[in-house]
Amino acid sequence: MSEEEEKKEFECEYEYKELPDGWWRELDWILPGREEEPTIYELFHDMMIGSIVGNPVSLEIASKIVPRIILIEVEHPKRGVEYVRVMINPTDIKPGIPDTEPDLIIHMQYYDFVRILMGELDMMAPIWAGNGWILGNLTCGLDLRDLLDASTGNEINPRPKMWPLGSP
Amino acid sequence: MSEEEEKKEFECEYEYKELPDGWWRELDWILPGREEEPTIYELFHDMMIGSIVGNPVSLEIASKIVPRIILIEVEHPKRGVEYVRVMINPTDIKPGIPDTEPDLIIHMQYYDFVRILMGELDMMAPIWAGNGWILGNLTCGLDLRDLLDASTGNEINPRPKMWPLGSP
Amino acid sequence: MSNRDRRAKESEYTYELGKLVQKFLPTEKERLIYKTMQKTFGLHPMSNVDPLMYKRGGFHQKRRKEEFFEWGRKIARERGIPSYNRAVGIPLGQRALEPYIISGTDVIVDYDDLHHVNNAAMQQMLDDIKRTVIINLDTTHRVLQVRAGKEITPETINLYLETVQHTIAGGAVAQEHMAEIHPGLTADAYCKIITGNDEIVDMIDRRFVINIDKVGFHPSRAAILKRDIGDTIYMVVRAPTISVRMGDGGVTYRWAAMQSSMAFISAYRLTGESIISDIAYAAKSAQVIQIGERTWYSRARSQNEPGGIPYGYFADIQQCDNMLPAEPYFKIIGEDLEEGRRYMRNVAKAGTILALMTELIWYGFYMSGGLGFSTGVAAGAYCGNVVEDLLDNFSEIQHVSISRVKTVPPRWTRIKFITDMMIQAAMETYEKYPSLMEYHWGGAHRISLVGSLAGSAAAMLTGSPMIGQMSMNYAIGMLMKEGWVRTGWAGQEVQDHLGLAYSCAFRMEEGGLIEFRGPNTPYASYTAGHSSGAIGACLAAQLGRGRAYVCNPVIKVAFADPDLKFDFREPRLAIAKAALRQFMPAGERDLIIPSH
Amino acid sequence: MSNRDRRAKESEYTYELGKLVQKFLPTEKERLIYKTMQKTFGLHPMSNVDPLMYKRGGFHQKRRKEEFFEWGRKIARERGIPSYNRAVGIPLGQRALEPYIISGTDVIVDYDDLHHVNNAAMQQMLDDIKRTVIINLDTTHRVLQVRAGKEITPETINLYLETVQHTIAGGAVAQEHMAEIHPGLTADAYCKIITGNDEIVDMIDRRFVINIDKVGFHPSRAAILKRDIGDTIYMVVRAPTISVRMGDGGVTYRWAAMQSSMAFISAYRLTGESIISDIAYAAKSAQVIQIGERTWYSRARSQNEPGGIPYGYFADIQQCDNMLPAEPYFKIIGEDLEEGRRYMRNVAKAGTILALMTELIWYGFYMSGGLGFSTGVAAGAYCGNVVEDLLDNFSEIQHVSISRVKTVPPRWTRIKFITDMMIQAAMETYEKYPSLMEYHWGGAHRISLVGSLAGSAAAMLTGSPMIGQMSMNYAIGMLMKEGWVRTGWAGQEVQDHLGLAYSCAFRMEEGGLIEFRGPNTPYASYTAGHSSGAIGACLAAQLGRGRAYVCNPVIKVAFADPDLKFDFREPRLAIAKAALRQFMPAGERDLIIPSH
Repeated sequence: MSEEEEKKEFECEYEYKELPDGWWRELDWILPGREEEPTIYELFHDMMIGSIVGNPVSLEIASKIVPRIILIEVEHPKRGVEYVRVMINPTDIKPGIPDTEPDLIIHMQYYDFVRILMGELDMMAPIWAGNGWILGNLTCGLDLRDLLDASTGNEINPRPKMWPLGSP
Repeated sequence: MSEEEEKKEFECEYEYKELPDGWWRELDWILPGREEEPTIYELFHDMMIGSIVGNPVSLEIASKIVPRIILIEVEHPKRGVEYVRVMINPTDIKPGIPDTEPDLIIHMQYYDFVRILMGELDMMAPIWAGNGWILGNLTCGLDLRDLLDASTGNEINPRPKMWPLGSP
Repeated sequence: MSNRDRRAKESEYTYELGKLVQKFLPTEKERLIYKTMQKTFGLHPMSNVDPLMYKRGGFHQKRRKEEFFEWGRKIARERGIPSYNRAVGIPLGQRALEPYIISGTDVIVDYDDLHHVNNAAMQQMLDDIKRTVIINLDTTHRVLQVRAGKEITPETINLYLETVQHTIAGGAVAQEHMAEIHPGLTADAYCKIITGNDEIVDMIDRRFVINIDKVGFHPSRAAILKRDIGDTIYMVVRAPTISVRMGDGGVTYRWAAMQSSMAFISAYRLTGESIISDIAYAAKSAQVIQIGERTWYSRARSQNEPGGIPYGYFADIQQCDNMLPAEPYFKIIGEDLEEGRRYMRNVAKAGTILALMTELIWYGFYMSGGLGFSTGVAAGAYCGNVVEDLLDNFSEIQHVSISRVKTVPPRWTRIKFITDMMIQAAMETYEKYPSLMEYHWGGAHRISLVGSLAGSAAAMLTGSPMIGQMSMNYAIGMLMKEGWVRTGWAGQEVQDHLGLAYSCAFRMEEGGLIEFRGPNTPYASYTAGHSSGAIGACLAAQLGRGRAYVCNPVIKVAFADPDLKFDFREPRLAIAKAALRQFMPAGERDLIIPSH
Repeated sequence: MSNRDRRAKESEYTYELGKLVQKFLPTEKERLIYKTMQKTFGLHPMSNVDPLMYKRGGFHQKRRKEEFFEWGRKIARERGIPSYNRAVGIPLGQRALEPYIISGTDVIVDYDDLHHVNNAAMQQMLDDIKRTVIINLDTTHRVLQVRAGKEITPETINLYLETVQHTIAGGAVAQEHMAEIHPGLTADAYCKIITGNDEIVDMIDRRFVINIDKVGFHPSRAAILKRDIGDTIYMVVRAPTISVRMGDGGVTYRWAAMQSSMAFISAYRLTGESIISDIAYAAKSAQVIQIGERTWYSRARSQNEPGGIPYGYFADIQQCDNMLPAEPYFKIIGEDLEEGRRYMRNVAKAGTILALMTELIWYGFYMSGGLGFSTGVAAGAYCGNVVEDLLDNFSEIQHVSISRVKTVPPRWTRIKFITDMMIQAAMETYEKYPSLMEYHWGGAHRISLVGSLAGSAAAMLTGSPMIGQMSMNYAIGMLMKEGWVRTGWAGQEVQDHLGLAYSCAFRMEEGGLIEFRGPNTPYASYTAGHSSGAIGACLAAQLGRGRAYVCNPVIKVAFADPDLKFDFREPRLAIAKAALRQFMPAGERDLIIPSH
């Protein structure tokens, strides 16, 4: 491999992009009647009810997961930072930051996260690209990712042996 | 041995002393008629004739010795420096410095040298004591010393094997 | 759900891994660690209790200890001074004196067999490195042409090479007055040519060449090595093992200089002191590659001793990756987990050499006098399949994480989360397996192991040794200062390690490339276990970039030489063989001493 | 007699020693040199021609060369790479490959048997030095009393000493997790106590003591040694030979520190890291006597390697003078030539160790890679009875010169003439014996030999090593720059030696005592052959003063230990034995390698 080819190998392929107005109306799991672009809380809330809960694979995964608090922070280009806190099992979704230390914090651009929920972008892509970060107990991240993969109909990655599904 | 004893071990025992006026009249090998204290040339000349030549041991030694020029420099407390140049075989004694490089130079106090010729002082004593020096082919020195020892009736030191008598 | 409810559930955050893990036993049972720990201790590897404690038979449970006991008595009888004596000190063997499984093999050995003084292969590994020096012949050839008006032809080069085999073994060529060495004592001494030019290779007597195409490199690697070495002719000198055993590594380049100069004088019929001076200078100093530099004064050691070997050279000395295609790991692990694992396993295998050379030999033996503690730290790298298990899992984590992304940029901010993930996985493994905790009984074991693996994994993904180093520093800082061991042995040992806050500061490297640093770098943490991690990062970064060597293609080729006594491609096999007392080293003196 | 006559006779000044000496054949025939050279060359030792030249049978004239030839072929066959090969280089053996008579013995050996790689005793001599370190126990005992509240009794000291025999051999005492060493590999490792206090000696198990009264010192020396060591308790540590063969001398003090600290922890049941730290510090660093310091950067070597050993320590390591009464040599030589000769002969015997350690091992092997040249330079010191012959004669010269005087003050101006005398005698000997010139075929041989002897002789007369050093510098400068070799190998080798004009300048010593200088002193001449002269001066000065040690009484006693593998009292016998392949060294690995 030439040196130029090698260099190219490491160039970034992720690209940030915003979505056209009304994008949420195209998604079947968004609760009907959302006039405005949903907040991150609304978005996650709708996905949980409209997509995850109705999916038997997701449900099975969720049932095995131990209680963990995940805080998702997103930056919206106009509305600024929004928070949603999530507990998968037992299910609990609330806006704002939790009053106890979360197990995992995921920080991203609003539209990146939307595209992840839409199954258009892998959850890792913006992270690898440096346009976001993850902090804390990564197992929760794997749990969440499996859940999202199941709900968007993507194939679920086999879990590394050292982290059996739902393990701490 | 205590440290003090050790220290003493290395203290100097040689002592310089001048001789009383007329000392030369007591010596049987000084040519008769010397009114004044002999110069070093006169002294050596007289010893050669009056002592060495008449002594069979000296003669035997002298006959084995290869030609070498020895320059003797003495410092007289009143007369200053005097020189005598000596060749033992063939015998040749002259005042002053030679016109060619001597094999050996012996530098001493006049009275020390006299005392050596008298057999009262070992030729090495003033040298060890730092009141004189020797420079050059030391074999000639051994030869000369043997000669003087023989003439004063002292025992001749056996010659180290590596220097057979008369060898260069 | 009220806040009160939620809080109640959050209390479950405090969990007990030991209990929890019982739920996942079927999964755990498939792990290498499970199997190895079970074999090692003969017990359920997650048990917190050893029911055989105090009933294991004391030191008699191990053949080696019994042998030592007998010998101790015999020696005391013969010399009249007591020697090894089990009557002093604490009694051994109330706990299990666990056997050691050499990773990736079925060989089970006693722990004592892995002590460097008891293991001839480890000694030969060290000696083979110490006795190697590489001389560039181009300069000398130019001096011969310009200064002495000699023609350089394939014939003269071959004559020279034949002559230098004689001189390097201690034979005289130019003067009758030289004492010669019994060639049986130096049968491992020789010189060989390395060049990237196929024509030159064809012209030189094949016995004197390390042919890059024929010493086991993957063709894609061989091509890179040949391209980068080019037309230059290097000569690898192997001084006899006995010379470095009598003296030290600093003898080697002097030995090489003297004996190769004499061969030049003889082969080219040189006379005239000024020409010989020039030849000697060219052969001795101009473009000579020593394996190790002198270490700084407080640890003063000569050239070619392990403390002065740059990390990049260590990474090139090991040859475990030679058959891997020169493809970036990132690409491979995304596409093919099994192939990715093969890369990881070869890094693990290489770790055997890296850990032995730095942790056991340099820190343990040279710097600390060899108590027998660092035997364990180093063994962590090549025994019990622990590294294999963790790296297999890291491969999986990586495969999962990047299978749907196209890039892993070498930025700390992007790699940190996956490092976190790997550290956490490793820490949890220790927590789940009390037997593994017993197996890696020192904090330094665990910290260095996890740190090294995190560093290698990060470097492999990004192709950047600096990212690897940061990842390792972060992992160690995290484990030590925030995790397990703020104090205690491991905590004290690493008191000079970077604090977590500084783990990614560029300042610590002083702008130096990690490849050119070494155990000799004064400002770096020199705790046992940290050097092999840094080397692992360099090596992993090479695989990450899909290159054929880390730092120096000539070093890489020099140690691919199949005539070396120690096999740098299969270090574990050599170590295992030596543990079974079946490894024959060089440098023995039987020919000049009474039969015994 | 006219001037003309005299001039004619002066032309006889130009003489030919070769011819002249025929006159004195009966005397010459009594010299040791005559006999040895005759035996060595099988010819009249003063012959200028070798009628057997080209008819001596080439390399076949020596059994060793034939053996090497066979082995070279065997190795080439077995490994497929040529090895030792008499087909390259100049043909050997057209001249005499002369046998070497070990001075003071009847043993005749081949030159090659004196190559350090072929001679196991030389290796053991080096290893025995490298593996020794001395720890003062007083500090540690105080720490134990004050910091740990422990009582120190004869019982605890004996328990400690029993324990440390176990740890020093590689046994574990405080932790189960330590790998242990096969005691058969370390059977030469032990620790022993040195003290000047008879009561302490009586209380300690005699197996653990080097009893100054019982290891062969003349009672007058033993008394001085005991007085000067006093009540202090030192522990001599002998790390196993295999440890310095695997690593280097720098391993020794770390080995000693680690293993002795573990023994303290065990014997005194210590816990608590801060106390253990203090103990470790006391055992490792406080009042530890290393045999050698680190060498400076351009020659970087660790502690306990030969380059860093002070001259005074070398002089104390040799034990050839132990049975001489502690009487000033000046007194003895004046009174009794034979007894004076005995002193000189013991200095000559000591020279074996000094020349081997500095010229062969340090300059030849460590610094130059061991071509086989310095074998000859060192052999000059202990072969062919040359030193003996010259020193016998020097004794005579001294006896003659001072038999009627009472004092030899240590002043250069007073000692110069006798130095002149000795230089001249030695130069003339070479001139008279073409065979000796052939035997000491290099300028460096002759210069270093004459320089050393002149230095020793002067120091012995005066008791001043500085005078000895001046005398040596003067002799070397005289021989080289004014006498034989302004150019040529020896001339070039000594290009950095002091010019004659500076030979007595105090500046060159920088005010440093010669005893504390060493081959490591940057500003000193470091040419082959000059170090052993400086050491000889230190040793001779000790005899000149009638003392019992040169620099350090503890070093002196430590190497009088009869359990050492190499006999520092009879070095020539050990070397000769090894040349005959009858010397069994320590550090062999047979127990852990296949039978071979």
